[in-house]
Amino acid sequence: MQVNEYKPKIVAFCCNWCSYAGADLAGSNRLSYPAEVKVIRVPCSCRVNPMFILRAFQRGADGVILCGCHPGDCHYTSGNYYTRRRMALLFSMLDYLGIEKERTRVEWVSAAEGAKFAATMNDFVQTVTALGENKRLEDLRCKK
Amino acid sequence: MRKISLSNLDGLFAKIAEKSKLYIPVDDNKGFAAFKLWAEGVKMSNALNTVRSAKDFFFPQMENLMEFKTEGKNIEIIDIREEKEDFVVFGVRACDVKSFEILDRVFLSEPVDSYYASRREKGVIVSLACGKPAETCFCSAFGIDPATPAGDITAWKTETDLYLKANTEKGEKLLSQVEGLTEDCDDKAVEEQKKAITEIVKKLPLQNLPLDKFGKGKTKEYFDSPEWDELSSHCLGCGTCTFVCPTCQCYDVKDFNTGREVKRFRCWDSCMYSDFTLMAHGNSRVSQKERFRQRFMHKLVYYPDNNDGLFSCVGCGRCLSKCPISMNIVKVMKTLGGKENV
Amino acid sequence: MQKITRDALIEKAQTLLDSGVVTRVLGWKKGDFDYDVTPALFTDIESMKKDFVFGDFCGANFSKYLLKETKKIGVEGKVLVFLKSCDTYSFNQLLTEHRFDREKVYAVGIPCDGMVDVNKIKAIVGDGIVSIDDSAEVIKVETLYDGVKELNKADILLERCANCKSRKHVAYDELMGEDGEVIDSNRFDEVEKLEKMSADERFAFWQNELSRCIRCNACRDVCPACTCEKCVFNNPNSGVENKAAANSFEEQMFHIIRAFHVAGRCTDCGECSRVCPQHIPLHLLNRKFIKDINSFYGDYQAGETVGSRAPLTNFTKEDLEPSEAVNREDK
Amino acid sequence: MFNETLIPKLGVIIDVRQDTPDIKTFRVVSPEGKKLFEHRPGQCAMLSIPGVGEAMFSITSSPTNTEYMEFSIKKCGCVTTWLHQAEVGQNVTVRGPSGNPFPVDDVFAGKDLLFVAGGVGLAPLRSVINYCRHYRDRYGKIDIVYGSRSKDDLLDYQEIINEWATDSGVNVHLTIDREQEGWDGHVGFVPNYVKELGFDTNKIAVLCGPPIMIKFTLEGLRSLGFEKTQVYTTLELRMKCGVGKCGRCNVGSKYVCKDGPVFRFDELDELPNEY
Repeated sequence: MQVNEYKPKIVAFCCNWCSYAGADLAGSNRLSYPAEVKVIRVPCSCRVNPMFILRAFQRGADGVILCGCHPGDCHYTSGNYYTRRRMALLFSMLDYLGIEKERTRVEWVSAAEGAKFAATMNDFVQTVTALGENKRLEDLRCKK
Repeated sequence: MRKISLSNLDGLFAKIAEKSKLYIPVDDNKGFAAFKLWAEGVKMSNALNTVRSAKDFFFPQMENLMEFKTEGKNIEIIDIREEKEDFVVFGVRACDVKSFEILDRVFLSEPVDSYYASRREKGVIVSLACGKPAETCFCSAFGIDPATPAGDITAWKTETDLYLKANTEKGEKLLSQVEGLTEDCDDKAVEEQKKAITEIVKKLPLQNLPLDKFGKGKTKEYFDSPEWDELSSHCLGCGTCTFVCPTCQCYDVKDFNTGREVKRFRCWDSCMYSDFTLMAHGNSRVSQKERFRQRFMHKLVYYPDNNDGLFSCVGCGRCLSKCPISMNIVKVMKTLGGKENV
Repeated sequence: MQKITRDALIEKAQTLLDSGVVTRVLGWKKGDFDYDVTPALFTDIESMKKDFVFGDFCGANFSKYLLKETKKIGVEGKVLVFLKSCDTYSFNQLLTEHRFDREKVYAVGIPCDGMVDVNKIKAIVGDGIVSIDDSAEVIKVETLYDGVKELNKADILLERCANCKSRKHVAYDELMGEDGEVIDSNRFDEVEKLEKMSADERFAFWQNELSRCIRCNACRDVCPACTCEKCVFNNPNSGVENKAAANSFEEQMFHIIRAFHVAGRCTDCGECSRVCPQHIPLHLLNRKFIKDINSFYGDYQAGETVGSRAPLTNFTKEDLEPSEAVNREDK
Repeated sequence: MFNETLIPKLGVIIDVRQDTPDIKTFRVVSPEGKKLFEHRPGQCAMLSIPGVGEAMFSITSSPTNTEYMEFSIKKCGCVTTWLHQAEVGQNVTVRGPSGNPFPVDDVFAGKDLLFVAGGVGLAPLRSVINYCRHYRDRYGKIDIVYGSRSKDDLLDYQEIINEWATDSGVNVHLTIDREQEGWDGHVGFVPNYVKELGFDTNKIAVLCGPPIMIKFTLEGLRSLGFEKTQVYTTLELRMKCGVGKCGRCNVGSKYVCKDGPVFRFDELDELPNEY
């Protein structure tokens, strides 16, 4: 086994009403997911502005995942529908600029889906680990 | 005077690049020139001038000044200045060479700006005479001769050869470094080219600007001119003119927090921007008119006031071709100075 | 299509000024060179007769100027604006966003067969342009060094005109000449070409283009969709640099956010690419969004009608997932 | 390497005094506990907190103070808001001194002096006033007119009544804008008060305060017979470099940071009205 295994930095924006509770449930059910995932709680997935995602990459994230309520279940009725459109366009644009599309993801996780949260995070960390360090959207000033 | 065949230009560049970094104007994929680091295979552009000016070499668009580490109430100040490397800039036009003199008067006056000074000290300027000036050129209005640019070395390019003449000690040193490649020659071809350029310059449309109407002590005359309203009325407030201008030297000092330390950097700023003079309690230049006026008054009156009548414009024509709405210093001069003089 | 002449526009302006319908005219003013025109406001017909020009270099989109013009305090009456077909889309989009008072504007639609890019002329004939005669289809350019050269207008059109999307005017009080049609243009061809490249090639392409950016903000300031009173890039508290071309990250960030902010509202008027001093093909970013919007959510043309709901402020329950969006075969 | 003016010195806040509800006075020394640098009355310095920003402030302590420097700062923008929550022991960076001082040793010498200040405008004058008090025998009579919105907004109130007002030959005239309980002094705006007091014109006047106060006070002094050559003020504009290079604090061809901040009114007349 390699000693200095590469550990990616992952930022997970989680909506307060579903996904954050889902993460909580994953914790209380003792489902493990990698410690590299840093969860940021937002009132709604719709609160996440494209700048937040770019900013996370600037500050050294290797992958950014956005979790919200399932479409139709938004606490604010329709927030996540807007998220869905915005992120579809943003991710497509990032891909267009040649930035690896696997580094960004949107996943719908309800408060009851602790297992899905853990599985999603495990899968996402694995994907990003395979990609290696974020080089295309990095700000060298923020690197060591 | 020394000369070298154009076919051996790469050899000359390679020789210079042995000792120091060499920058030459290079065409991009769209045919616009920019100064790039020379390396084997990089070809010099034939364009008259680069889109950006050469001021970048001494006053880069962005540079880190110092760093701070903060911990609790403590601050540590880290001086990150380093000894700069020698470098050579090849193919600087007469207008841009003159712009260095204008920048020098700002940055090298007391207190000396060490960031600028250390680059200025290390740079060798090889200027190139303008064989084919463009219609937007008006350097000769400011007393600049495009046929004999200043610089450490002056170069002339003919159909077949490149002629080199050193003007300073730095230039002599560089010429002696490439002595084996060049041969001694007379200045017949150069004199011919100079004559030809002088003839062309006479035909350029913007040579007789009413410069005598501007300069020292004219603040009161123009500051409240009603013409500013119309001149500035469609200004977008972008920074294009400022950023392509070889003599614009205003800068901003800002902090960037990297998460580990704070980097204090400076970057070009534009007096055309609405936040240029913005303070917590308000802005002393409230509308685009005041900002627009500041830019041109600075070039034509304020700078000459503080610098023995020297104008802060070199007539490179970049703002003429780059302004999104085609508003520029020539139009300002003509409008304020009276069209009958042109 | 008949060519609109300068005289016809002056005559129209005179009629409208004399009858009191308008009190001022937004037009183009002659500069030092034949290709050099500045937007200007004329308040009387004499100054128009003296300085007004109209020709192949009048590419500027005047719809954004209406914001400032209609907000002037103490100025009575309407402003006359000449709108080319593409400008009318921006005009409608601004009305949709309630950016100016329609009652204070008198819009005259003018037919247009494409505007010319002086950079393309310079690339062919070189420097030292003495005069340009653009009165006919074949444009005659005289230079100091090369005598007179004849250029085909089709070869030197502005990018947005070469890929003109519509000759139809979607807003006007009055139309001069005949209206044109919406054109089935090839404007997405270049976007498709890029999409077909590998991610590495695309990345290299954009690095090369964006690295030239000098952060002058001209693309933002000229854009008729960028009308925020205070831009996010001008907000010191946002932590975004508005002028420091610090590194490739800042450049990418600026251009992604700029294009994203106008996504669904951009009418593809092409002003951003026209004014870029570094000739960055910014329209390729905007068109990517337009193309994606069309293929994900159905065809949508911003500014086609007043009051339409923009795709990003709208949704359906069946929208595709972001993961599907990036993995589509037909993208 | 050259000495670089853009690189600041390190300072430590050793005392914070709440003067008014929105003005605090900070006492700054070097980490060794010494005074950071010498200055002349009326000069300024750039204070900064890395990551927050850098801004120009008047040095309010007198040059005759050999131990420390003081800055009276009103909570107004980014940097000042941050400073207001700073505690004793906080490090700051200091750069300066910038600008030209008041001509205390030549023009002012031997003359009667009149200081007129409004609100936080006392801050730049305090160094001059204390300098003149220190060398009391070099100057004639000193009159100080100082006004603020209310009694609580009077800067350095304790120092004014305990020290300035008790000096011989120093007359302090305080005023507040509106009637207030516990205030038996003058009520009214500064410009009117200056006119009411009616000074003789054989003196030098120094003004500092909000632009509107300066405008009307100057008019008042003019009506009393003062010449513009007798009246000084100090300006402030947006500054970044503090050495006349970054190009933003100019009024016409003068830079406030380098050629100012002290101007005489006849000099200001020569400059365009853009400050």
